[in-house]
Amino acid sequence: MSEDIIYLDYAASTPVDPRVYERMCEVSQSAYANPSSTHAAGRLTHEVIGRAAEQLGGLLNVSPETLIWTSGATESDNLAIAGGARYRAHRGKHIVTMRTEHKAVTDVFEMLAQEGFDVTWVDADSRGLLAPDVFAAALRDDTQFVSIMFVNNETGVIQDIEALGAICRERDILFHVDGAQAVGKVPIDLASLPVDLLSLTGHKFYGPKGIGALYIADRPGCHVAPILFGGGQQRRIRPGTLPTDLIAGLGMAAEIAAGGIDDDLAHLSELRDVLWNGIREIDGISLNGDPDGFPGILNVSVEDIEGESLLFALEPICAATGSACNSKVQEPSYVLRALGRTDMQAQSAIRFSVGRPTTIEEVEFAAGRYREAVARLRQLAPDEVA
Amino acid sequence: MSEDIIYLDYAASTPVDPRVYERMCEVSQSAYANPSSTHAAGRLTHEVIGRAAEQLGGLLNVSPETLIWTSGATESDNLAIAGGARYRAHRGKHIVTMRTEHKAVTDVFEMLAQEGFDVTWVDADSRGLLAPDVFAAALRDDTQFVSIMFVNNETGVIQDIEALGAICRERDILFHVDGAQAVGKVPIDLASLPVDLLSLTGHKFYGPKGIGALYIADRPGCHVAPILFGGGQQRRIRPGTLPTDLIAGLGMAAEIAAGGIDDDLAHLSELRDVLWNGIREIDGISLNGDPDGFPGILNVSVEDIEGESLLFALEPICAATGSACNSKVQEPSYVLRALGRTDMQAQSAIRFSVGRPTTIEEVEFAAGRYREAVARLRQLAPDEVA
Amino acid sequence: MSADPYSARVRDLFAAPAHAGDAAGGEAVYVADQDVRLRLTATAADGTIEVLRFRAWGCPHVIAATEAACAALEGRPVTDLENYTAADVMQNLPVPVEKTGRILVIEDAVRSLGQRFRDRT
Amino acid sequence: MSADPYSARVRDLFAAPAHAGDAAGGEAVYVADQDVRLRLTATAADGTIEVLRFRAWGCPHVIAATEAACAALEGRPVTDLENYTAADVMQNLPVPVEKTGRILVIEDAVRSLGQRFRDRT
Ligand SMILES: Cc1ncc(COP(=O)(O)O)c(C=O)c1O
Ligand SMILES: Cc1ncc(COP(=O)(O)O)c(C=O)c1O
Repeated sequence: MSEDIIYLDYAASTPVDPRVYERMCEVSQSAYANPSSTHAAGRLTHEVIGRAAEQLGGLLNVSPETLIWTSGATESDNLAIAGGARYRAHRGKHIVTMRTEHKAVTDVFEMLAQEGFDVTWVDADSRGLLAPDVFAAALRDDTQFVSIMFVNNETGVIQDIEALGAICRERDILFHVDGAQAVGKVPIDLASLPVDLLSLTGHKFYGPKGIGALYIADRPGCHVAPILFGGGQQRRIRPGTLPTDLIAGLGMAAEIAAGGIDDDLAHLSELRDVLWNGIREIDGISLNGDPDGFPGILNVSVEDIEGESLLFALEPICAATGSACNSKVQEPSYVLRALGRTDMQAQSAIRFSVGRPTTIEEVEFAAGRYREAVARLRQLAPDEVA
Repeated sequence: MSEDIIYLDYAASTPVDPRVYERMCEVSQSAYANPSSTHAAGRLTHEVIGRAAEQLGGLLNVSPETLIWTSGATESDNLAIAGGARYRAHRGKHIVTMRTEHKAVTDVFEMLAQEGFDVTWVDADSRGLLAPDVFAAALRDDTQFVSIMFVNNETGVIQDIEALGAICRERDILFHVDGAQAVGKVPIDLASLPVDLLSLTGHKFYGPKGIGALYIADRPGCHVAPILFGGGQQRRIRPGTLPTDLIAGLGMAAEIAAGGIDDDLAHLSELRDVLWNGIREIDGISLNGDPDGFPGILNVSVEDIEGESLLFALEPICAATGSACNSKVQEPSYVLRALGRTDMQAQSAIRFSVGRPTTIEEVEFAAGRYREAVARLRQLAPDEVA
Repeated sequence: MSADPYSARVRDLFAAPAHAGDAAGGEAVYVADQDVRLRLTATAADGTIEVLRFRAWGCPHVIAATEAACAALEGRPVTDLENYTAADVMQNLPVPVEKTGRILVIEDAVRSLGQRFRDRT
Repeated sequence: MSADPYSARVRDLFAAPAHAGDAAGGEAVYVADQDVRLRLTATAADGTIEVLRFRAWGCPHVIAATEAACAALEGRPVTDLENYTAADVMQNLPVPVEKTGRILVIEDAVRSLGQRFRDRT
């Protein structure tokens, strides 16, 4: 990336770790055969994939056989939710999620609602947390499927997956967790966590883009109906030629993460503290989310500042607005509105997200640039009533 | 790949061209931001993708805006077929394809049949060709969707896409072509071909695995309903963070192919001739497919030889059996049976597929090894009746 | 996906809006609509706009377009204010179509400033 | 996906089946079932199998397993033939479960060969 950019958007995507990269190079030169082929070249490829499954299984503490490769968390979420809810539909059609989930979750629920499922959207508190009793109260006899994300992509809030999952287990409800922002970044032990389905994507933790996985617990009643159809690959759950080098890269990213989560977290916490301390005195500033959330994300709103101009004035810093990045006219983030922020607060939200390569100097620079930008835009603005 | 392997399975997958590889390296180091982000880093990524779309558009002679990125031909086929048939369902639910299509096509048709669509499977002649009049006779007033592949993956047979497409255009039927084995290998000019939807995948023409595209013609009534739901990427047709480096690699593979299709075809033809001339004298041998088909594929059956042992005896040659590579007990190829081969003929079928890096020495060696293997297995076998 | 939504001209105008501020003692208008809040102040002499200044709350295109409008109108007859159109802005400054509504707010503000001058005379 | 379906032992037995061929003038059986065609011939003396040979049409595991069976039975009492079980084969030779049916064809052939010898005495 060009020298004069300061990248603080690691929650959107991360660069590939050089070791991941090296592994992918190695594999793409040597193991290019189709892993479905029984000949020697195919078997070599098959072994490479087996090793990657072990690496990812190691990170999550699960058996490699529980992992299905996909093109990313969007596909994993779709497969888990559409596939899981449909698989259980004969038992009941009530399904539960939250408004603060990623679009790759909420849009699938909207689609299922059209298909005849009955959706309950449970509310978060003002920090974005789902209280277990609030959650339990939303469940019904015909509830068969629940999806709650691990780490929120806008605010970094971490849900109490253990408590929520325990409630689901008790009632034999299929429990899906969107782990896109969590895997490789916070410790996750699926051998002890009551999670049935977990989505992940490589490019959020220094792995390649275009590859993800869905963990499917090996327990009775825990299955998904496929959403793509074709060859018999991956036990007919997900067809298509497996992209060996991407899978090897994801495996390597998992292995690297497994060895460094604590150090990573300490580094991110320090960065977030420096950044927050550098801007917290600004008049009208407020933190979106939970101070105890994932430290890689700092989401702040500030009174009476237009968000797009703020982001623009922050250049060369690359951060994200709180709003959905895909709409052309920036809309206030639906996630922040769900947390009770006003439209005005929500539209000014900036998500800074730091990563392994981020330095203290970069966040200090960012804090200074943020202070200047706010001051300049405030000076430029008319008084509320002229 | 290990030195002592002779890879003759280019129709299953190809190695990445070094220039593709270089482009991907470059991009993955510099353009790792999420292309949906509006900041400088995101814009750089966005440009990289734009260039790739132009390269692929150049190969197919279409505007870059007509291309949707997917995870491969399997997903493109699913999106085109499920998405296209559903989009047109209000006009009619009769859809048409062939038994000789890839599983990524036939399995989607089977699924649609379950969903209430009325499927007609049109028959090929003994070479695998679909005669335009046979095709036209299968169409009805309520036919809305047709899928016919360009180059057959098992036999190399090339359908008359122009004639079949013209019949569809006349009746305003959505016409999908699975181009997985054709794109980058035979000339395709979509500006003049009457094709509405075309699937392709990078790894079949020296591009990366895990990336493909769907061409959607820009004409009235030609749309697909999405099959994955999530962020608003790619005009809501296909969500998910775009894998910039894979897309750049696919673009480069397209550019390289565009410049060399004629040379490639000449090279492949020579290889196929040497291989076929080296084995055609064997007793009971027969060619599956059309001598005028795509020269990268040579599919042969031989009387009274067990296919799995034949393939095994061919080692270190890596070729494919005619059968679906995913079933554990090898089943005779459904494609070859559809062409009227007996089970015995079909089960002995071997698909040799040659590629850009294949040498004359390799195919000469393969011919010799094939002759030996057949002789040895015949010697080992009991007479028909002991 | 996002192409660069900001042209070089938008960048320049946003970075250094020479006409930001207030024209002391001048006529003033304030409009607030469409995610835009805009205050224009101007002084005129002999039917000519002498000083035209703005304060704006809005997206980069709004700030840039307002700056461009002020720069273009200073030194022009005050009657030009009432005839000012959004098309004038967008001709010299690429503004995404979905922001056309915001540019119309600028047009409104400039025109009502013109009205003020007329009412005064 | 495909792990290597062929163990080193299967490879060796398939590559050089020492017992391929015919035991001239011996007892012979032929079975054809389950994608397997198998002919066994054997000579015996004093109740002991002297020469045991096979011809096979089948997958690599069938060829390897038949070779292994012949090698194991030569020099054994002919009565062992009738007691031969597929389990004996599969113990020393990993055969994918889905091919068990084929291995049972070998068991059948060996047992009927044993029967032949008994019928003769
Ligand atoms: C929480 C969450 N879920 C799902 C996704 C989708 O991931 P991908 O774009 O890799 O498919 C993302 C990131 O975009 C995310 O942050
Ligand atoms: C004709 C055809 N269609 C579709 C596919 C599926 O492509 P992919 O596995 O890249 O999704 C293939 C190859 O596997 C193919 O040969």
